[in-house]
Amino acid sequence: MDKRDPFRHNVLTSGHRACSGCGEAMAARMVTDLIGPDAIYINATGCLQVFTTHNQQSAWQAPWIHSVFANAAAVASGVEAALRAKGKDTPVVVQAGDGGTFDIGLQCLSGMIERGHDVLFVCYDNEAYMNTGVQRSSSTPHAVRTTTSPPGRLSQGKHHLKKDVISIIAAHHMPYAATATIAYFPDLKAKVEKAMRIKGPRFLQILSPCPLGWVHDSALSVTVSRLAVETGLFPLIELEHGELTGVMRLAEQKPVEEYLRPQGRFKHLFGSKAGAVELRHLQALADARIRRYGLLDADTQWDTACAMQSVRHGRGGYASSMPTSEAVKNDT
Amino acid sequence: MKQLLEGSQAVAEAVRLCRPQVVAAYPITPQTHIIEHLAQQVANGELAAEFINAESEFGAASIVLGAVAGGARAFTATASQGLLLMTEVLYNIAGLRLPVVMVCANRAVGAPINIFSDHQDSMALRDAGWIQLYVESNQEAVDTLIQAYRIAEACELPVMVCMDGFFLTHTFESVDLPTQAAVDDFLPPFHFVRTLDPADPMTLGGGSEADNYQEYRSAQQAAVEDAQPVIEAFDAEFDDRFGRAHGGLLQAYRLDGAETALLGMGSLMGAVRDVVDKLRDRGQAVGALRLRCFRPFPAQALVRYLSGVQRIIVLEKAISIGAGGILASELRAALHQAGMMTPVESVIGGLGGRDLTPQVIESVFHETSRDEMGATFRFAPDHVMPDETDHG
Amino acid sequence: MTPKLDIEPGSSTAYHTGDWRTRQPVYRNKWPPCSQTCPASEDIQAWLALATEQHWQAAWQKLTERNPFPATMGRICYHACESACNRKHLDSAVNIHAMERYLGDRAITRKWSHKPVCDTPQTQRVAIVGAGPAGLSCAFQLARHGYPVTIFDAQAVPGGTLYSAIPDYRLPKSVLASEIDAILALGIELRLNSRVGKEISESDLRDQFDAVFLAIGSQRPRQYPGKESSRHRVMSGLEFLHRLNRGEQIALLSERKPKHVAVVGGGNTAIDVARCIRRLGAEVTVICAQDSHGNHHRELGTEMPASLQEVIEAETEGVQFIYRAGIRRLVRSGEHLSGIEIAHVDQVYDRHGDFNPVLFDGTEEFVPAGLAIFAIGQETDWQGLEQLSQSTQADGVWLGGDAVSKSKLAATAVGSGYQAAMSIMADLKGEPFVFDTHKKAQITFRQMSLHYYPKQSRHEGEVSEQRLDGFNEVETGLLDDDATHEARRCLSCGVCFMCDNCWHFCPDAAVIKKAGGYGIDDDYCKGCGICAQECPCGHIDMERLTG
Amino acid sequence: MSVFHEIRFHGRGGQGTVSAAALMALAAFEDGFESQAFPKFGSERRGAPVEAYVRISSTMIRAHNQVYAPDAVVIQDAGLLRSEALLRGLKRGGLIILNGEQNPDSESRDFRWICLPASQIGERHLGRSLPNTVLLGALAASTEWVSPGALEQAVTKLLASKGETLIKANIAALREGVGFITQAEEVVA
Repeated sequence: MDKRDPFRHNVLTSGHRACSGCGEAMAARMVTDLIGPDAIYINATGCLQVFTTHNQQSAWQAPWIHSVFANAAAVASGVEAALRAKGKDTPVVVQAGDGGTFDIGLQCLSGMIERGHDVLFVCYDNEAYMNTGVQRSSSTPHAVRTTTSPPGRLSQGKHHLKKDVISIIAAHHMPYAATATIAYFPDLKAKVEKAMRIKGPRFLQILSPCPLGWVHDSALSVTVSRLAVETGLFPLIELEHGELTGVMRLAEQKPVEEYLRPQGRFKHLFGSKAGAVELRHLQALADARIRRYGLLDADTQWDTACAMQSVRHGRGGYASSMPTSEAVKNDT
Repeated sequence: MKQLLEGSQAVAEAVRLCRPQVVAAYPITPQTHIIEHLAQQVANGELAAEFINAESEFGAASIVLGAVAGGARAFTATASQGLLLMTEVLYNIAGLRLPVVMVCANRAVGAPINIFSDHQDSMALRDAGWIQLYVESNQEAVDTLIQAYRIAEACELPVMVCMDGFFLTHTFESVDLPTQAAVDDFLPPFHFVRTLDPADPMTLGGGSEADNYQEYRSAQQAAVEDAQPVIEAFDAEFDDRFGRAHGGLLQAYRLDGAETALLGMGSLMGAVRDVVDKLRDRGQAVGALRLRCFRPFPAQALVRYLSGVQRIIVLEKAISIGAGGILASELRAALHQAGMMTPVESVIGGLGGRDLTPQVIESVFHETSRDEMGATFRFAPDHVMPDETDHG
Repeated sequence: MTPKLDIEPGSSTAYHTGDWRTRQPVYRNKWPPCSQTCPASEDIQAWLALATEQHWQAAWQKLTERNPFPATMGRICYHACESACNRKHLDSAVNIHAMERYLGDRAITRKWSHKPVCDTPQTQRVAIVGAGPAGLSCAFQLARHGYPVTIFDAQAVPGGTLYSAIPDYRLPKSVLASEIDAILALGIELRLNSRVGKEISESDLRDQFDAVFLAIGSQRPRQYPGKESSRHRVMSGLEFLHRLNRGEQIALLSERKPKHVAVVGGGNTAIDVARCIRRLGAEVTVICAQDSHGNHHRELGTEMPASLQEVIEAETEGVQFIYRAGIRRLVRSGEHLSGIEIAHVDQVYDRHGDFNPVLFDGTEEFVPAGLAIFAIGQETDWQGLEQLSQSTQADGVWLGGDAVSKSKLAATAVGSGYQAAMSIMADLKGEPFVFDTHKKAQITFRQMSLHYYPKQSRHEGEVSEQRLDGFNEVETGLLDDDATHEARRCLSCGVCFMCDNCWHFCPDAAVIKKAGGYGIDDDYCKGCGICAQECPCGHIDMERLTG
Repeated sequence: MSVFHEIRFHGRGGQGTVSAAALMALAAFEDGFESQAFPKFGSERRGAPVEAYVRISSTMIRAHNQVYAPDAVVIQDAGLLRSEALLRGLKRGGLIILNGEQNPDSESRDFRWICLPASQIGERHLGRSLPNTVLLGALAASTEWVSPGALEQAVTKLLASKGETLIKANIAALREGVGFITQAEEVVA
């Protein structure tokens, strides 16, 4: 329990130096609060590490370690092995960005999964190297502007496709791999809780918008990540031992343009012939993902509309006072 | 009890006696036999440790980093390219002040690729913040490994035990393995204050900026410097308990009254002793000084040992490309700082597994210094068949 | 100093990222559109919120703070609240009137009684003229606050227009009677058959009471302005309804029963009349000068005033409508009325905004009718109140209800009675009166995030199959389960319902949850605006920081 | 009395050359000497030429250099004579134990040649043409640097994990190697 807020742990507490509206900070707060302080957190180098630890100040309220960029999964393997050797079952959780997962960290991650370490690896996917100033990563989607995939006379942004890392991970025949976003907290919660009930290597890829790198209003981080799902560009899926076991159905498919418009990283695509081709390409990519995962017709109770629903914890009503207990009793 | 064991096995037995809880490694010649033995010990139930087959040396180093931070005594071993692949993590382990112990089965670094022994790999890591102990024999490897855990855990510093690949790792020779009880008496159970534990949460490896990074480094430098008396004390205590000492920081051989000192590290020093004996028998005033502890660099002790000699020959199996001998350079700096102008001849040899035979060592002694030619070092001559030289 | 290798957990809180902020979130309740449009200013959201948790009696109490006629209003009010409901942009409006009726019916069935607000009896006496919705509403508020109240009414039955002008199929008399009884049970003295100027004089009122509230309604129908001398087979809508409500329905059309009846007017009274006539077995045509719903010229504001729901019900029951039609003359053959000549209306209102239709020549048509009923508005009859009606609040006289309102809605009358009571009490206490303060802020669906609400179909009462067989209620009330679910459809526009979105989504843990709400930790809030963006109900505003 | 012997073993990968050196060193150790055994440094490839070295000494062995002037050379595969300088550095009067029918180099009078069909003998005992223990038996018997008993102990120790049958077979092969020398000596005598 946090001393400022009795209703939560605040494993990642205030005073961290993430940009205003940071999707990764939000995602990490959600995930770590769901897991709680009785776990050991290993962090790869990246924004999350940089903005949470600064000159003798730490925003973490759980045991936390950062080593280097590429090795978070291996450090976690070591921590988990140490706990196993000591007969403890403290959960071990890795947090890494897409660079530390898709690119430089992939080898250690693969090793960790192959060896079956009882570790939850969480990738906060913001689709570029944001920490160093928005350079493209293998997670950067097609046609996105970054500082190393700039549009120009001969280019419409990134030439290559976003790496399908969840399939790579799931191909390890591992117990649980899933995608999630900050926009659907109930879904994210269900996935984190499910992951924490399973033993062995587990993987969560959480789309976490970066207002700086995606060039959108800082208030839109949740909105934009919701649109990524609703357009079909970022399917929310669960894979167990390599098999697709869960899909979040789309209540309705939205055109990709709704997702692309609010983001400056796609701005160059609007208003030119070459850009229009890429817009059609992106739409086709969304359509293909929808077909691949059956996002419109999946046989599931879970769809984007029901996963959004707010739960009433209190009472609305202007100036309404709590009912007196007498009033409640009288109603017989 | 004395046994005839392959060096790798001897070290693996010593590791077992230290009761590590996590062993992680990635195979690379000539380290392979060490981890194969450890894997077998775990498989046989002789060693109660988690044996983690890492996906790379980078991973292996990271795993032991995590293991120690997670509160377990850990071990890894590597060599050459593997050590360099670990580099980033090794600096990190040192910066985090984690008491990791590793063996470097010293091997050359490519290109061209070469699996044979020299010291270029571990010397490249000399600035990483690790204590580096270079051993001469398999017995010393065994004893030093046990001491290494004691040193690492007392100083909160990582220790690299450097043993020459093949020359030691693949050589069967007699080794006296201590008993488990004796090692348990010498080495207390693992306890590390900065263990990741929800009961006492702490943040390790956080970011720093210009306003305190230098202070971290300064503290680290002081800690490594301060390890010198600790290394000496534990070697002395080891001697008390086990009847064997290895010189602490450095080991002199027939240096009394010597005019010339041959300085070097590792397994080549056995042959150097043989050469010293031979030359002494012929009336040459020569002695040897073996540097066991390269990091921390025992400048004062070196100056003290070498204050009486007129000529110093540094034989080393590594080169700092573009500069020359590394050990020689550091020694010159130490002497200069002490106001001594003793000439230091820097001889680089034994690279890529080339055997520094007694004949070569002797010829180095007989060669004249080339200082007047302006060179700061020279390469040792190639080995010549004994038939063609002195046969007596 | 040697820096530490292990950093203190949570030590980042020493750094106050709140300094980065240029905008700040503010939790601010908005007055929702339902309440905004409710003529009685009911806090609809509040009582629906209580109903979501099945605190039925508390919900009823909350409702009756403003309107002591939930069972009545739930039936007859044209629920402007529902037209304004933001939920219609998601699926369909919350069935507020059915909820209101449900609570009212529940109160009647369980015989709930109104609780006084103040136990200390007041000594200043208040007289109220007119036992209609305005007078009873005012009396209710005053009595709750401990004032002795006496109501004078010329009629033999209380209820005013509610009693006399609402057909039974919309409001059973027993329902109205129960609610009036519950109001009177607060200790109100009711003097029936007491017309001011006859049974009691104006001066007596002034002498015996500290304050007088005139809520005499608009009982006198506006007459057809035509020049015809004969009134045969022509009557006003109010007269028709009064006679019907007095039990004259059989006699009304029995003598040479006309097959066709024309009802002139576009208001709710016209619809009531038309629907009653259907129940009496005749064909009926409503002639309306305005446009039909959804087909009007917005800029001119020419939509017919009658409630859409009522029009739909009427159409369902077979009522015919002719829009944009004005009356040229009544067509008679002798005394006998054969029909009405109508013509196209070009302009409904004149430039002063008064009803003054311009008819185009050459567009005349004939509508057959054996009876013409004019429901074209009503006026107040100030007879016997000549002096008081000229008085002001400074003289201790208040005016309210239909007599002074343009809309002539029962709910407006209720609201007017409430305002009068509040004003009277303030005046008697010598305090300044402040008109409803919480109507300032408003919220539209654009300020909300409707995707956070699940789509749910609206719950309705059941509609009788044999609706034209008599004057029984057309619609039944909601079932208990449906009522709960319908209450939960309320979006709680602009008012926090503690969904936790702001709390979950804050990247900086700057939203602090407390018992009963949230707060912003100014030390850490960076002002990103996500909380406001993702607040389902638009409760959070972002404000630019100045200075 | 000061003792110092250096031996070089030649063979091919898979013939047990390094094991032979280790067995020899272990036997010497069992006999109370200091000893060393190590391969010529290189990666192990089946079929490729392999070298291993042994030092036996009455005092501590400090040097870790390779052996350049052996007192004896053991050749596990006569075919290697064609391509390798197997006798390089062999001391004058040094011993050559050759797995083969006869001395292929009648010119080399400086050395003492012992040739025996070790592969066939090994095959008989081990079911596989492994000459190493046979040759070790011959080396021990012809030099007396180590005792046959110590060699048997070494075999028992080093092959402990491989099972009783293999140990017995190897000891039998070793004994036949010893017997090959002693019988020959008896004949000579």
